Amino acid sequence: MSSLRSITLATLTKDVRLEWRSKDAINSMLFFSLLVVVIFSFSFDPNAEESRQIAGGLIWVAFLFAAVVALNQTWARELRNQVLDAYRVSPAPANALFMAKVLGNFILVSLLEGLMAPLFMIFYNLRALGPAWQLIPVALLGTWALVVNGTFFAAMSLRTRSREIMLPLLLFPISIPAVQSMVEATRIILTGDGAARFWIVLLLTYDVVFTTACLALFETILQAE
Amino acid sequence: MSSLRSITLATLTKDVRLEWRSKDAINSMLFFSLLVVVIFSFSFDPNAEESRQIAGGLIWVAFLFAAVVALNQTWARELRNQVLDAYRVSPAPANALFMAKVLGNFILVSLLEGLMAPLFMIFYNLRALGPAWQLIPVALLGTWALVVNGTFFAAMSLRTRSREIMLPLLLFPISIPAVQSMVEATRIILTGDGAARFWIVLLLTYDVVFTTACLALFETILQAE
Amino acid sequence: MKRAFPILAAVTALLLAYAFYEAIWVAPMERTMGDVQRIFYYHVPSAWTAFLLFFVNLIASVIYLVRRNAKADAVALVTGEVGVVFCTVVLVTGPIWARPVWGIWWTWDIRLTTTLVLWLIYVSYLVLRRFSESSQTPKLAAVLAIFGALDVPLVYFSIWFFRTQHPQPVIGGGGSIDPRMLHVLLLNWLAFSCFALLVSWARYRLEMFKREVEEAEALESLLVAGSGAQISKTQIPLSREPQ
Amino acid sequence: MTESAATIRVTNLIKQFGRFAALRGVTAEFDSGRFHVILGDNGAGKTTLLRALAGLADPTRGEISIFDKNPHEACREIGYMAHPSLLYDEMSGMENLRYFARLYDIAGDARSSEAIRSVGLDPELSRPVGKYSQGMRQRMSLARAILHDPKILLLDEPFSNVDVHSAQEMVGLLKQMRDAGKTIFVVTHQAALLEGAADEFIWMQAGQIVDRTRHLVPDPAGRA
Amino acid sequence: MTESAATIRVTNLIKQFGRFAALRGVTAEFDSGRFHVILGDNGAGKTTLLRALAGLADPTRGEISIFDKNPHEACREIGYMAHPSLLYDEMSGMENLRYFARLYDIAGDARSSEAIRSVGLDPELSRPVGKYSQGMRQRMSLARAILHDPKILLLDEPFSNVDVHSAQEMVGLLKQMRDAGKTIFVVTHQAALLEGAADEFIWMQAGQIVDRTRHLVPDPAGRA
Ligand code: HEM
Ligand SMILES: Nc1ncnc2c1ncn2[C@@H]1O[C@H](COP(=O)(O)OP(=O)(O)OP(=O)(O)O)[C@@H](O)[C@H]1O
Ligand SMILES: Nc1ncnc2c1ncn2[C@@H]1O[C@H](COP(=O)(O)OP(=O)(O)OP(=O)(O)O)[C@@H](O)[C@H]1O
Ligand SMILES: [Mg+2]
Ligand SMILES: [Mg+2]
Repeated sequence: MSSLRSITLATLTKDVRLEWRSKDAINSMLFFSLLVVVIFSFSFDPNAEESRQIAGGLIWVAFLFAAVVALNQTWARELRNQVLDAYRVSPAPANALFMAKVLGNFILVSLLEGLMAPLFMIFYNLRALGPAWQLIPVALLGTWALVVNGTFFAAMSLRTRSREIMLPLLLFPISIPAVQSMVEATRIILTGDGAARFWIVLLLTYDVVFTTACLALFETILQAE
Repeated sequence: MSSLRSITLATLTKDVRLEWRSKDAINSMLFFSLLVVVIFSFSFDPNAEESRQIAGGLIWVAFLFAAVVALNQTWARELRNQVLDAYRVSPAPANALFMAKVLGNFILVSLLEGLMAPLFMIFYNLRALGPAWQLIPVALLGTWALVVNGTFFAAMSLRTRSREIMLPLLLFPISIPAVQSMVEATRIILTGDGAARFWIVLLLTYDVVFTTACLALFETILQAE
Repeated sequence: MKRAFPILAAVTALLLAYAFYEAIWVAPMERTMGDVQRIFYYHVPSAWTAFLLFFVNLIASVIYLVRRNAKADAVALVTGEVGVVFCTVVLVTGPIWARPVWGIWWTWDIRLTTTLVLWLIYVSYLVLRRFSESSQTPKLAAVLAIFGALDVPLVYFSIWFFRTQHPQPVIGGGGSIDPRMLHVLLLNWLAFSCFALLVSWARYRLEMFKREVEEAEALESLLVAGSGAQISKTQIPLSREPQ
Repeated sequence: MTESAATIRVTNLIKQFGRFAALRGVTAEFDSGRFHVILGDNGAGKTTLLRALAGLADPTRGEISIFDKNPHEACREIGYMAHPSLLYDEMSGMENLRYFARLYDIAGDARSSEAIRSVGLDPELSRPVGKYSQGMRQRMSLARAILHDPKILLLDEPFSNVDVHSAQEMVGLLKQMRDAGKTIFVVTHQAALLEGAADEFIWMQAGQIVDRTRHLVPDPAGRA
Repeated sequence: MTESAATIRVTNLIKQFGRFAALRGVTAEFDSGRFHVILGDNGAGKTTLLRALAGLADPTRGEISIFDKNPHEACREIGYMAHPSLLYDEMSGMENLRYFARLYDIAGDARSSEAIRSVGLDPELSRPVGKYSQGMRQRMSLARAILHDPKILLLDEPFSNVDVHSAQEMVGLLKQMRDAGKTIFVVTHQAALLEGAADEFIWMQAGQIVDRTRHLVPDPAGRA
């Protein structure tokens, strides 16, 4: 167990350091999300009432797509020179690698959200009419949901042709309940009519179910050559 | 000149063939479009009046996403095993490679647009109130704008050290006029108030200017090691 | 065993013909919807059959992951494929029915949406199988099947609140139905299940046969087919480098 | 040389890639503490065999037992070096090894710099591995394989791209390790380098082991 | 052997990577129609020199003239083979060559299949190059380099990973090409293979040419 933790940490540190050196993923994500904000702000006169209705959808669609762009690169580094093989022949537990990748992506996407959310708020004149603090658990749980499955399916699509396009093909159908919950919860919190509790619980269930499933099955995926 | 054309064609054919290796490519793209549309309809209530207002923006976000996924892998294939070096030592003109990549991406993204647009129309009950045929030049010119600059900057980001921060910072401001024109033109055509001519001409100008610039400078980018 | 297949085929053909006759001519006409309602006898059995096949797919996938049994994998592949076909039938007959009675092709209703998502999940399953380059495709596919199965209840809850327009379940849902209709429906379901079994079986045999052929070919393709061994067919000479 | 019990047992190994079988029934036993060299033409299946022994390729059929365990369970005892470097191009050699040491639960940098030094490189070299010359990368890759001091070494063409002088030093290192009780498998096309050092030469052809000889004979019996 | 005029002239070539100079003033002339072998330790700068000759690396300082042109202008006369295969993994060998033939404006498949056959592979092989064994890939890479029948061949370790028999055949092929008037540069660590065939051995050390000898002497003058 302690080895799981220490290896997760070692892998995470390494990834963060390398990402910091190249800044590949964060850049393409940032560029993409900025353009999305701009596109929306051009295409849509921010009239307070309307925007609140659809802002939840806008924000999450933007983040979902940005996350897919980032997730696609998760394993790229491990594939070059087949470093993944070095991991596979080592006694290190598969789940340590998985957790490190998930945490790395989680940090990355959360960072992006932290940067983008204020922009959205400003561009669309958003102010939550419901309990605003609930947006934080929704964002965290929602991001986790996207990232945990995304990392898993990205690993799966390593073994396929046309890898990049495979990830959304696998990820989107499975993510539908999570996306739905995030969007609905955000909408309810922003407009203030109703309670978001049901959605948050659903999101939590989703996270628990799929994190467990991923941890149980990642070893199989990693070892499939 | 004829060698430019024939090599462009050869490279394009090769790329298309590799994309197309499996007959399933088109099916998977269709499926991808369907998924994007379904995800959108989970995020926005398609029956709501507001979402029709921003449909122009939504569509372009979806296309932008598809384009980014495609652009991200444009050069990946040339980098593996350093095949690009084989191109560089050959007498083939640099612009042939560039044009082939641009055309390849253009075809791919246009195809996706062609698949997605009808799906959007159906799911969102869209009907253009302005002259619908104008959507076609807007889509073509807009796609070209995204693709020509995207391909160029993707190539640039292969080499330069400083690309990390440069890439989004350069590409982003440069793309804004194109993005704005696309979105405005689409909105005008869908809602029918006003004429989209100004935006189409702007888009055309943008395309001409940047295509020329890219062709003039690509050789330098390619030969920089 | 050899003879079971043609017998099943004959029985299925008879059942399908008889069920068709019952559905079109014998079953009573529905009062408000009229003859369109007869699509019911194809719509509902297809849905049930698809559910059944997806369920078998899940079981087979789990068995494969535990036992690494190639047959289980073939069963999973086959039920996935045939299940998607039946699910497509539901998604096609539904709108055909909806257009005259509801006036629209599609609405975001819980039953419709779950069916659509189910279809999407299993299509992505087939896409993975088609696109995989690994010799371990079965493993990947089995894992995805389990993820899909876990997702279904969550999808159901996530669209729980959608206003519904679709009829409530016939069995166990408290709805009432004319017993003669029910009889025809069950008959059709039996026919469809036999049909699904028949198709899956044929497909299964084809798949197993394909794999056998591949293995035989693999072991036969000797060095000439394989490598650039032609030039050194005779012998591997030793290194004569002086060191 | 003492005959120790067979520690690696391979039974009827078949590895199929679609329509093509790279291994077609390999059966063999290998004793521990010996230095084996695997020879054969391009495409004979040497790499595939090594990958199967390392637990990287699940055999289509057949069994592998290493110390009576399967390759996965025995992974602590196995050091594997491949054609590709299995190193992160963006990190320096030392950073790479430090990371891999963590995977094997080896604390401290001492072992990492020792491994680097033993292949004749400098642990202080700060250049990222991607900018090493080909031979330097190859040696760093060997350092990675011996990092955790495994009992069994599987080396896939360790001498290719390495200069003659360094190759001889590497052979010396391997000989030392054999004398320290390690079992060594080397796939190579430069067999002459190993003439004095190796205990056994294993000849592969078209996915099968066709002969095993004590010495590097010009035409081993049983070969077509 | 007739002494022809020097066709490749390298003057005070310096190639610097950041703080490190891989080439530190290489000056040399090479005659056409000869078979040169470049030898040296790992990291001596052999690959860097070859890349500079091929026009892939712009020298920091110094000049290269090939047939009195710069390497870019002379690119039709140069065939370059590198450590990485420079081939598309996803296409078969024939498809790869067909594409590269187009780049050199060579019509028809005849030349491509001839090139493949000359390195001992089968043009009909439909497997993608990514699934070739290492040595097969290496040979296909040589086929790519000789495809357009260049006057100058720059080969970076063509024999590594190639089985001995095939390596000897490749040497034979190169000898033929030399006799047909080509100028050949081979970087290798298996110099013994070339003993009879090569006209000149060029010794590099720490970014400089330290000696040029006619024969493979065990310790050429000027080497430490
Ligand atoms: C538009 C697409 C439609 C889809 C995707 C769809 C899907 C389904 C599914 C999956 C079932 C089986 C559900 C279950 O047994 O739990 C079902 C049953 C049924 N459908 Fe539909 N349906 C559609 C349209 C319609 C329409 C327009 C009608 C008629 C008004 C209709 C009437 C029924 C009836 C009566 C049942 C049997 C009730 C039951 O046992 O569940 N459906 N449908
Ligand atoms: N993933 C794969 N898919 C299909 N065929 C493969 C795959 N990997 C290897 N092969 C084929 O299997 C055969 C054996 O390959 P392997 O790499 O084991 O050869 P090798 O003996 O190591 O040759 P070399 O000395 O050239 O490295 C080759 O013909 C190769 O093309
Ligand atoms: N892009 C680069 N950036 C920094 N240093 C580099 C780069 N490319 C090569 N070097 C360094 O230049 C030196 C010479 O490298 P080169 O690849 O030319 O050696 P080589 O003689 O080909 O060696 P080998 O026989 O191992 O292939 C090495 O020390 C290498 O680390
Ligand atoms: Mg090999
Ligand atoms: Mg080199």
